Amino acid sequence: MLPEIPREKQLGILQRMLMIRRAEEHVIRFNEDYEGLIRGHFHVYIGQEATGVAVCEALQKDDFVFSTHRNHGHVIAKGGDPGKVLAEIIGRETGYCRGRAGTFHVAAPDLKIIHTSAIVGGCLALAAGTAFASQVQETRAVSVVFFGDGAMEEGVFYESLNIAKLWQLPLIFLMENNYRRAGHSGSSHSAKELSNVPRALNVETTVVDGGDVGAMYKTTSELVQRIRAGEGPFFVEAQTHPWPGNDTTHPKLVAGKTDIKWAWDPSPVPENVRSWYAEGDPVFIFARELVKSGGVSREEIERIDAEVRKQADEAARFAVESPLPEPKAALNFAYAGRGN
Amino acid sequence: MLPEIPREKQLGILQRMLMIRRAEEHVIRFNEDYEGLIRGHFHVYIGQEATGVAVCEALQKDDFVFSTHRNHGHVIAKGGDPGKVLAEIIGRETGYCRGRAGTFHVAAPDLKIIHTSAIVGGCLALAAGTAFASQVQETRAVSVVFFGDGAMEEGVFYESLNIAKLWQLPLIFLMENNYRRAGHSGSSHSAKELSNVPRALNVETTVVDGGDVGAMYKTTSELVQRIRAGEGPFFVEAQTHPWPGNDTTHPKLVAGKTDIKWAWDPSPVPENVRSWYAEGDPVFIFARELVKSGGVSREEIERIDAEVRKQADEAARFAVESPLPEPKAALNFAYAGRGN
Amino acid sequence: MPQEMSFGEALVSALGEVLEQDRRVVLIGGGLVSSGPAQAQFARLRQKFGSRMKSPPIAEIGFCGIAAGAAMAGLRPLVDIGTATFSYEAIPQIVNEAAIAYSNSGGQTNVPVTYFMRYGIRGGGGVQHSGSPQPWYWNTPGLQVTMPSSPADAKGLLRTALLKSQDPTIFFAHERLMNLRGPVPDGEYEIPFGKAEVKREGRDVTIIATGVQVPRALAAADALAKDGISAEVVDPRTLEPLDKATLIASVKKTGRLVVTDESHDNCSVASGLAAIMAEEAFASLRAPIKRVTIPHVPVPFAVPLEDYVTPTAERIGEAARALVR
Amino acid sequence: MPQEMSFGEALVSALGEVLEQDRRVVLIGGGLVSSGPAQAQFARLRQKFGSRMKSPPIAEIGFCGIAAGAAMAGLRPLVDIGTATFSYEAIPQIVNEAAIAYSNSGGQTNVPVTYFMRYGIRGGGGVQHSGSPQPWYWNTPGLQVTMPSSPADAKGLLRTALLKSQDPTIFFAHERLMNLRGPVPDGEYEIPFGKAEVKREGRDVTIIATGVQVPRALAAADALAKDGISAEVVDPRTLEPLDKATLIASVKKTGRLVVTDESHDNCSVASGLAAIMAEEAFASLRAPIKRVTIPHVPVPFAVPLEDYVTPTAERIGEAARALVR
Ligand SMILES: Cc1ncc(C[n+]2csc(CCOP(=O)(O)OP(=O)(O)O)c2C)c(N)n1
Ligand SMILES: Cc1ncc(C[n+]2csc(CCOP(=O)(O)OP(=O)(O)O)c2C)c(N)n1
Ligand SMILES: [Mg+2]
Ligand SMILES: [Mg+2]
Repeated sequence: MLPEIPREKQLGILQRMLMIRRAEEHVIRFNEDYEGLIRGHFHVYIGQEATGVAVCEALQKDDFVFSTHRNHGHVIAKGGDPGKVLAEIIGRETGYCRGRAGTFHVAAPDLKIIHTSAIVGGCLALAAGTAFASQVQETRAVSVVFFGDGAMEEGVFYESLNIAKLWQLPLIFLMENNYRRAGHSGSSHSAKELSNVPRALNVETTVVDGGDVGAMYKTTSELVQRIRAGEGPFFVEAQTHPWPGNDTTHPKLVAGKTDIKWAWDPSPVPENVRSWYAEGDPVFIFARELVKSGGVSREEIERIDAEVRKQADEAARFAVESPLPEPKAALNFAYAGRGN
Repeated sequence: MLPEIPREKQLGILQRMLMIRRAEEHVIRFNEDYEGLIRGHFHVYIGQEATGVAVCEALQKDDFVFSTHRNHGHVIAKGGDPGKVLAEIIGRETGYCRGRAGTFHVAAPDLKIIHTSAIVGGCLALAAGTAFASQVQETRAVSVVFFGDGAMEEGVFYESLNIAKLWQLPLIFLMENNYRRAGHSGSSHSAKELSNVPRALNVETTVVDGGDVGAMYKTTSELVQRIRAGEGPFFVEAQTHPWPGNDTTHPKLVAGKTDIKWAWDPSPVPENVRSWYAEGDPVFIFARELVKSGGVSREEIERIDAEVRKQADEAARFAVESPLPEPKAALNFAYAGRGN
Repeated sequence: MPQEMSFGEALVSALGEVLEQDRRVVLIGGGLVSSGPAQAQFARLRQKFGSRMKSPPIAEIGFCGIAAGAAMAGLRPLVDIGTATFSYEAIPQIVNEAAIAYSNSGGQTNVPVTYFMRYGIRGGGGVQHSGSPQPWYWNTPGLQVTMPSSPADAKGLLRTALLKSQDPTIFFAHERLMNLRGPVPDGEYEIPFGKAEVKREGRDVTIIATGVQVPRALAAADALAKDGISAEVVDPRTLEPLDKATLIASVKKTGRLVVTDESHDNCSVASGLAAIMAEEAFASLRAPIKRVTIPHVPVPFAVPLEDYVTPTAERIGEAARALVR
Repeated sequence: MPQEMSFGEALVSALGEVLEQDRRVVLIGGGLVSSGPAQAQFARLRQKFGSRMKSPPIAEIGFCGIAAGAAMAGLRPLVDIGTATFSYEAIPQIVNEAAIAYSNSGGQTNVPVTYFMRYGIRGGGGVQHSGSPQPWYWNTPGLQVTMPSSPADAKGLLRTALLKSQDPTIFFAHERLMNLRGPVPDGEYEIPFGKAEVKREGRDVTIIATGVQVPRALAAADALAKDGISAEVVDPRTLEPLDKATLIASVKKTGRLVVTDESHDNCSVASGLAAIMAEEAFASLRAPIKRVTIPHVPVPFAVPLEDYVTPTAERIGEAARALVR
């Protein structure tokens, strides 16, 4: 379903979704083509673009967003510069965190993504903290914390949910259920439905198709309005179709680079993963909706994609050509009080 | 309600309930009368005797029991020697733990109370561990972990409950709801009912009047049978009437030493706390039931109490007269591998 | 002119002042003090500033994380965790998040949160309520660590943490210092982090002492003086930042060093300080560096056992004598 | 005759043997190894012993506590926590329960559980996946700590932990050692805790090194030899229990000491060992004790930054040279 917002905003959503896809295709290429450009493992947001972009579309610039080890998409969704994201992922001085964070914890304080944690559940309490600050400071800011289904296995989730409800914090717990725990498949929870847990803690809970831009936008913007009116916290479960290439600690382009034309004709997609591209790919689902009911032509969508690809390629070039930090700078940034 | 067990077993329950009461009256006296005999704060089980004793009555010798900072009663309920309990509480060499544990963590491994924790929620995972061991070893032992309503605020409760259910462990989570968090009144949980939490995690849950020996015994023994038949885990909430003297970190005998006669006539009890003794005291409730429907005379109950008082007085004398540990022994018991 | 007050009263008076001065200061958790007149003073603060004081559930990882997040968003929270061993529940938020956020963000995200906790052998705390994690927190880059030893220092250092600091601070108070009385300067003042204080001048041996060990070291110095041994007692006051210069200068002067902290000996704070001196003051050392700490055994409950493992003034005195004679 | 295998293969072969030998051994958590042929070997173990291998939820405090409780009831669990920083979630169960149960019970409750974790700077781990908590665990009475540096030691020490130990053990493996190859004795053998090994004999300077620092120290010793400096490399292998005698004997012989551990410098394992030597080997020391550790800053992600804070063979060599010349 299409979000009820002006056409150019709808196209802006498509543009950001495509940017996440294209930027992360570069991340995977970094790993596959350049020896040592990415060390250790990494995670991509491919397949969950609709959730992050639709949620951030419903937020204001001053609203706080917290993310996870799977953060690249959230940063771009909140308006992040893909060049600074890619530069950070490969540890460049020009990255959002001057190369200190890397792929695991890209933070972008100027976008109010003030901290990102790769510790499962690591940002749940912190987000309750920014929400608490907004309450004390009487700003109208909303805090949104993205986390995965696996994070619901950690006690910090339970404690944060309890306190958030007791203190009535302006906070949305946004659980992205990709039915995965990073590499491993299947969550490991005894609840019949994960959403039973927030319900038991008396937190109003909504379950949404995370691949449906319109539904995600509608749910989030309504909750954001209610929070600005003084309600909260809320819990949202966004259910997504896990991208087949993601089922590992080193994601692979199982179908090669996405071809926007597959939105209209998936037959060129390798058989073993075709069904996901045919039915599960949120970018294609949204593109088809724009054509079907948004009065947007295929050509226009292909133009947008071409433009995004160009920007993403430039961003990748910027990242790769950016300088590495000065070795000695390693000793900086331990303490703000030291002035470095 | 009376438990459906032979008369002498019913009287055994009364005897142990009275022993907890009398022993802990000595603990409070230790604090009030002897300078320095009890250092730091302590907690007593007065008012919760029915729960601990009825639950342990439903267990076998080889079943594991875990407790909290409020452990004295559980140890006596499982058959503990009041002299060794009191000696431990005041740090004597003759105590259950040779004076190393003190009031906070009296453990009695020979009673299968192998460890006690004063950290809120500290034993929940450990109890799941003994239950896991029984499952692997294919013994029929049941593990029971007593904990307070406050422990449900800790993440370790949530994690332990989840794993216990996923692994189908032979374990009873026995939550004693005294509507207190040690000194402070009122639990601090967002759930409408605390029992909604285990229900959400798909753990079968029973709420019982913890002051009702018969109901506690019936519930526990049925669950124990089902666990021995391969089911589990289960969650039980025992709701108790908090003893007014307990609402502090240094419990006080707000009505003086309990007089068993108050069971029949509470008028001598100080006004401000009389209602608890008249309606809430589990020892009196059980005593009256024994008289009403157990064919036990008041005189017999008073005789039992007199006998228990005598034993408790001896236990207290034994504890106070017991030697303190040798100072140098402080260095022992860091490592089993060192053989000391 | 300075007034006499207890360590606990000094903490409460600092809290009252900063709550008045800076609306960004909030309190989460306990009330800093648990006994004495200070408790009544705190109760008055709660009346006045209750809206900025939160009593959370028993959920340390939750509320310590909330405090860190609130600090990232511009508040200056003080968290009273209670007993230091309860802080173990919150280490993932304190060490994996609060301590690294500034560094991870390349110097963009400040986390001015203060975690207050009671450490050490309190008398009857036993194996679970006698913890001394100061070595762990000092080992953690991104955290500041302060261990005040007097009412005046407690007040000045708490004011610095709550009003001036831009980084997370672990504030260690020892249960047995809470009722210690001493002079506290009038009016509002801060004691900057990273300034050690020579608590007593001496010639023959330096005793570097932290927190509760400072009054013990001063008592030991009195006893040593009677034997004609002149001991200098130096209190770093903050471990991170550490005023190495003052410590080294003292060792240069005396040539002998005892380091004492009430933490377990392996990798204790005493070890950390001794190691620094064994490198940077080696040339001046005329004798081995002695440590007076808790032996490597969980703190037992019974009085004689607990006393035996406590790093007392007597043990500090013996260590000093062994070096001088 | 000994076969050549990787550190990871040695761990898996030890695990296979003990699962065969002792039905009380169970595995909770990950599979010890994350790459290479060892992973295939582990997969075969899972086929055979799957019933004694549990994959828990992402709930460290839960499953680490369960392992401790199971050990109290007679099992001998091995817990693979994964990255050492994940163990922070479980510290309340490891430190407040597993470590103190034997002591609290007055010597009645044994807790033979082994917590296996990957520590240190792995290459791209950044601020949250490069943790080195070995100083914290060594500081905790009741815990044994082992940091093997070779395939042979890894196997022998893991067998000791799982078959012989009566106390909780923290087993540290460094990511960068996992693919290190070396000779491993045939058949079943244990390496007792508390026995250091002189990995290389030397005259001029002692380098005490732990875990991943041992191969680095040996590389440094090779380089030093070319300059005519004879370095002795001593590996404690277990920190608790600690074989002080062997360490002291080496310092007595050389008179100079460098201590290196890949942990942050304040209260590092290097500090703990240096402090012991500064007291017990002082008379033999002819030069300051140098430490080669991680500087006091969260480990940054970018390659040049991470390399800069890594305690490399070069830095060990420089420290040794500074002492000898
Ligand atoms: C405390 C902690 N334990 C374990 C890990 C290792 N780990 C990284 S991602 C992950 C799975 C997370 O699953 P989920 O929250 O569903 O996020 P997803 O990867 O599916 O987006 C795990 C176990 C970690 N980072 N932190
Ligand atoms: C982790 C931790 N946090 C805080 C405390 C301090 N504390 C001791 S008892 C207690 C209240 C426990 O309440 P509950 O579980 O209901 O037990 P009750 O005292 O009511 O029997 C608290 C907060 C502790 N012991 N451990
Ligand atoms: Mg997931
Ligand atoms: Mg309670």
